[in-house]
Amino acid sequence: MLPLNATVVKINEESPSVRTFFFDYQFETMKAGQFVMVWVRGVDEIPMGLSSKNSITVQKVGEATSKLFELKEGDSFGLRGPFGVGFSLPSKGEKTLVIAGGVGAAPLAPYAEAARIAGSEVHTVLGARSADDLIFEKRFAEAGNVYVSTDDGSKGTKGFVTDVLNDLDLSAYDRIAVCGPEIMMVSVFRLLEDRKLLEKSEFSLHRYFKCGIGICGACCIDRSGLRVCRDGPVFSGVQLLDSELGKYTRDASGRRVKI
Amino acid sequence: MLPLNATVVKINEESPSVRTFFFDYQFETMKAGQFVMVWVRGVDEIPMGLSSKNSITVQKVGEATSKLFELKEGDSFGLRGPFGVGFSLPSKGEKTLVIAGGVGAAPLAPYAEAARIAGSEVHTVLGARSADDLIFEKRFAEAGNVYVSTDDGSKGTKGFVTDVLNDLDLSAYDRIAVCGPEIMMVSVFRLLEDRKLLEKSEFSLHRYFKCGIGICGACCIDRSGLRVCRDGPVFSGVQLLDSELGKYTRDASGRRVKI
Amino acid sequence: MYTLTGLKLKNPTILAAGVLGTTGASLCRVACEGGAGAVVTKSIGSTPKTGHPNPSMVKLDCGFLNAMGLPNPSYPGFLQELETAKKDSDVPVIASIFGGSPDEFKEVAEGLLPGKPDAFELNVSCPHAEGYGAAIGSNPCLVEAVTAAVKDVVNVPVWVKLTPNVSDITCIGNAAESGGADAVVAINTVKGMAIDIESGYPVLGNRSGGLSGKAIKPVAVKCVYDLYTALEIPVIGVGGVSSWQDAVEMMMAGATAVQVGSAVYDRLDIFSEISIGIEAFLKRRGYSDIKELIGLAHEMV
Amino acid sequence: MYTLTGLKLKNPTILAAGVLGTTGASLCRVACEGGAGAVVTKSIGSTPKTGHPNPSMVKLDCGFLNAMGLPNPSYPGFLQELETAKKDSDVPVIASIFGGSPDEFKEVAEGLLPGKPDAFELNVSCPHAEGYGAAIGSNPCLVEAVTAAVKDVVNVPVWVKLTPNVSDITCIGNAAESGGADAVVAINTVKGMAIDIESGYPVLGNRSGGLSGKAIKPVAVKCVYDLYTALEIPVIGVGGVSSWQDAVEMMMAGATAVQVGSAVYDRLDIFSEISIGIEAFLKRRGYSDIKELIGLAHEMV
Repeated sequence: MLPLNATVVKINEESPSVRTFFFDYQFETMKAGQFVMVWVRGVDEIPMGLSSKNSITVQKVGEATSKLFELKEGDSFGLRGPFGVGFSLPSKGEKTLVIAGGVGAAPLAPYAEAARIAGSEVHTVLGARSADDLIFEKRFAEAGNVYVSTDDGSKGTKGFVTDVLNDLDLSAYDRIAVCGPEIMMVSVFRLLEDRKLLEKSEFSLHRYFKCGIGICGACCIDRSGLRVCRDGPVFSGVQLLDSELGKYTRDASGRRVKI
Repeated sequence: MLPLNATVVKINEESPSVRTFFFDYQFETMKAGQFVMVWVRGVDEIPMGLSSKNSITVQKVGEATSKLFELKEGDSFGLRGPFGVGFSLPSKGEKTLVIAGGVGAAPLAPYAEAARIAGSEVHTVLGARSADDLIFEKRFAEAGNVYVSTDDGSKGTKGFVTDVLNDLDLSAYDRIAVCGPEIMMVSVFRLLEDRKLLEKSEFSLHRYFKCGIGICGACCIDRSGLRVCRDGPVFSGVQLLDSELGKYTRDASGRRVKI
Repeated sequence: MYTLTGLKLKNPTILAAGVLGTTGASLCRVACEGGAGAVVTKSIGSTPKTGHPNPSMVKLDCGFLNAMGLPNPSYPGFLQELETAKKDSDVPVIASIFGGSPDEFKEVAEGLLPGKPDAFELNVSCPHAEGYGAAIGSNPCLVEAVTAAVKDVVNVPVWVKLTPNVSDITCIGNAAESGGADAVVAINTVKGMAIDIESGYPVLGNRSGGLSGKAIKPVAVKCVYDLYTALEIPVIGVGGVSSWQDAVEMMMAGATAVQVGSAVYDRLDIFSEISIGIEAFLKRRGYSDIKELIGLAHEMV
Repeated sequence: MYTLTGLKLKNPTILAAGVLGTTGASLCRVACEGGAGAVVTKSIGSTPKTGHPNPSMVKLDCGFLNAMGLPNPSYPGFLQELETAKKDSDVPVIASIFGGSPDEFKEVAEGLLPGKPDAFELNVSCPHAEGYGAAIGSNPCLVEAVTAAVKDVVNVPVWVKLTPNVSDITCIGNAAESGGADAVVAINTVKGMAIDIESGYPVLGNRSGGLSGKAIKPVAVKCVYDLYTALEIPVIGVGGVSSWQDAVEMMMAGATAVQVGSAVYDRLDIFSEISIGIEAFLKRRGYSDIKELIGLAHEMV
């Protein structure tokens, strides 16, 4: 499928470095955790988790995202997707724990909403560097309880999401969905591994994508060889046992880079 | 579509020069008058009207048909189709006249049967050189009355189908379907034109086909430019007014050849 | 009205050579019922040819494979068809011609002049006719010589239709331009083959042939894009165009007009449909002139 | 067991270069879960390359268009991946390599030897990498020199992967054979391009790229057919193979084995599926050996 032409209809400033771009196309079949390839014409095409059926939520980190930040309402970009495997929805009556760090909240906000609609009790642990960097706190709050942590203590628990997790009865949850910086995810992973909760947990991974559709193999992870763009980006904790998670990633040339 | 592989399951000798080859594939959607491209591998591919959902009825006239005549049960050939526009079926209660000359009976036998099943009263004028050359007389008889003519008078009226037609009240028929040698069809055409019955009549034309699927234009007729393989091979009498019918045809190079 | 190498076209869609172009009546039908802005005839040579045995064309999953083998009644036999097309089609009629040498091309062109074709298209690109077509079209010297030979004897525009089955199509395009071509047409079919696995026989009577249709559109777009950069003369885009979107893409790559071939399989009025679609696109996107599309992709960096 | 240039394959399906071949783990997965009889790595060069900007691959109506730009970690960086593949895949692992000169090819081949690849595949056919790939692969002299240079320093089979973007692929195949190639692999992608008509931008980051998938199967079959006639060494068929029927067709055209690339998009176990399909076909049609299929179309006249 060639990229479709998406026009920006609204821009929300979520934090000093994060904006949500709403566009004029609805990905009706989107599952939370799936991504789109966002084509900033003339620059690059980058994967981005959908933060709703018609939005992406972007942190300014490089050339393509900087160009995205220059877009105004009425401007357009290319979009392909939705691609990949999203988070599994809970069944009615199940308890769901959402663990979101930084812009990792983007794919988890629609997940929390969908889980709630599916009849699940949803709790969210939302972490960020400081109060200003908390993303989608309101959306998570509308879906259920929210436990906030900030590195600087400007809101909620001072520290990391794991500090909040240590105080929760994690065994009470039927599903645990995690997305955030890899260093945070690997801490959560270890904690859940210790508590023998990996089978209930899912993690959304970020790797360098080239084709984005499961052919080129640039985003395969060790040791399973699973493709993040196609077999993921959401993997069960069990799939990530004995994996490269938290250890290394590969750059655009395929060289291993320590995390 | 690539040719499908058809295996001969039965061969019927219809006359000294005409055989029916039944094959192991049913063209379920076939309309009487539609044709298939019969690929005699290593030799040629020729158009042939379907004489039933799973048969073609072939007169030995050239290299490809001679090779076909060498086939035995269990042998196979290639088949593409069904292609083109067939005869229009009558509605219940309508009267249908079938006019068949020689091997032109092949596409008309399934038509007579289908017309009868549709609830039409079916009469057939069946002509041939001699009694031995009459094709499908039994099938036509099972569908309704049959009037036979033979050039040599060995059966039925001595003479041509037009001699039989002169004795019939043609205005009593709602539909008239014609197929046979072009010289016979043009006689019928003139007779029906005189009686102002062209609007009720349909003729199945034979022209040299190359592609068989309406692209190359080798089989286009004058002056309409209609493609015999795609817009035909069955045309209404009105479509053939002021046409090349009975005057000339084009050979494989596109040169006009008088009929 | 739309001008192409001096010809006036009511729209930028043209019937491609070898498609519905055997008879004058057929060409008229494509113009009148189909809505083509111009029509190109079947390729005509110096002597009657019956072409390759059938199957001569098959539909594949993606596109069509054909090896007609340049069947044609020769220029004397085709004159009356050309006259019919000129008389009744009300659009420019371009005579496609082929030959095995500059002299033979010249002979055929001169032979068809009494039929008053509006332009000639030189077929130096048919991929499956020994000694003709691509046998000439992959040799820049021959392409230049053939083009110059025809230009020398006619005073109507001469288009040269190129084969993609070369290492560098721009080098052939340059040769045509040097020979005096008024436009190039890109592309003819891509060499291809299909085998019937039940019997082991190649499906085409000629064993192999040329691929057309959707499968080759990206190949054609690339060739047009490269030729637009390399040449001064207009490029006419052909190869897999089956929608107005395809036509716009071809024009953005650099095509001044498009030819439509295999897509007549879907519907004869594909020409009207494309031309209406382009107009609507221009309006929606606020372009004031179709010319703004031509080569647009080259500016987007 | 199936023998190809001395390698033992459990079936005649091979993962094509540039597909799921960036990491050792991925290659193992294709072999073990996918059922491939052998795997070819991503093309490796002498220095790390990040490749072209994205989009680097898009799905079209018919097939795929890509311009990866030979991203690779260089041979030192790839050695550990090669070792993983060799250790865990349990099938022959063929190292695809590229370079800009015979010496660079030699350097890369020697650099990968410690990883003990079962064979080398020389990429002289990538259509969108300046100075590499087809820039070499359309020049018979360079192809011969590159092949000879690698043959000179390795004692495992050397395959040469050919580009279809030339006037006559057999001439390049002959050059590879003269250089000592143990097999040729045909074909790499066909030059192509797509334009986003909403913006006018070429869709690929590299503007143009190579076409793969269903669209090019007839082109590949024709190249394999011609190479089978022209060469003594085996031809490995690749290009649009996505079913057992395609594989059989390719073998009837003359392929000793087939490579599968883009079709992994549909399902990873396409290799098992093809191999099971071929076995069933052989049984149904009464062939006693798969070798009876190879080149069968040449005998049907």
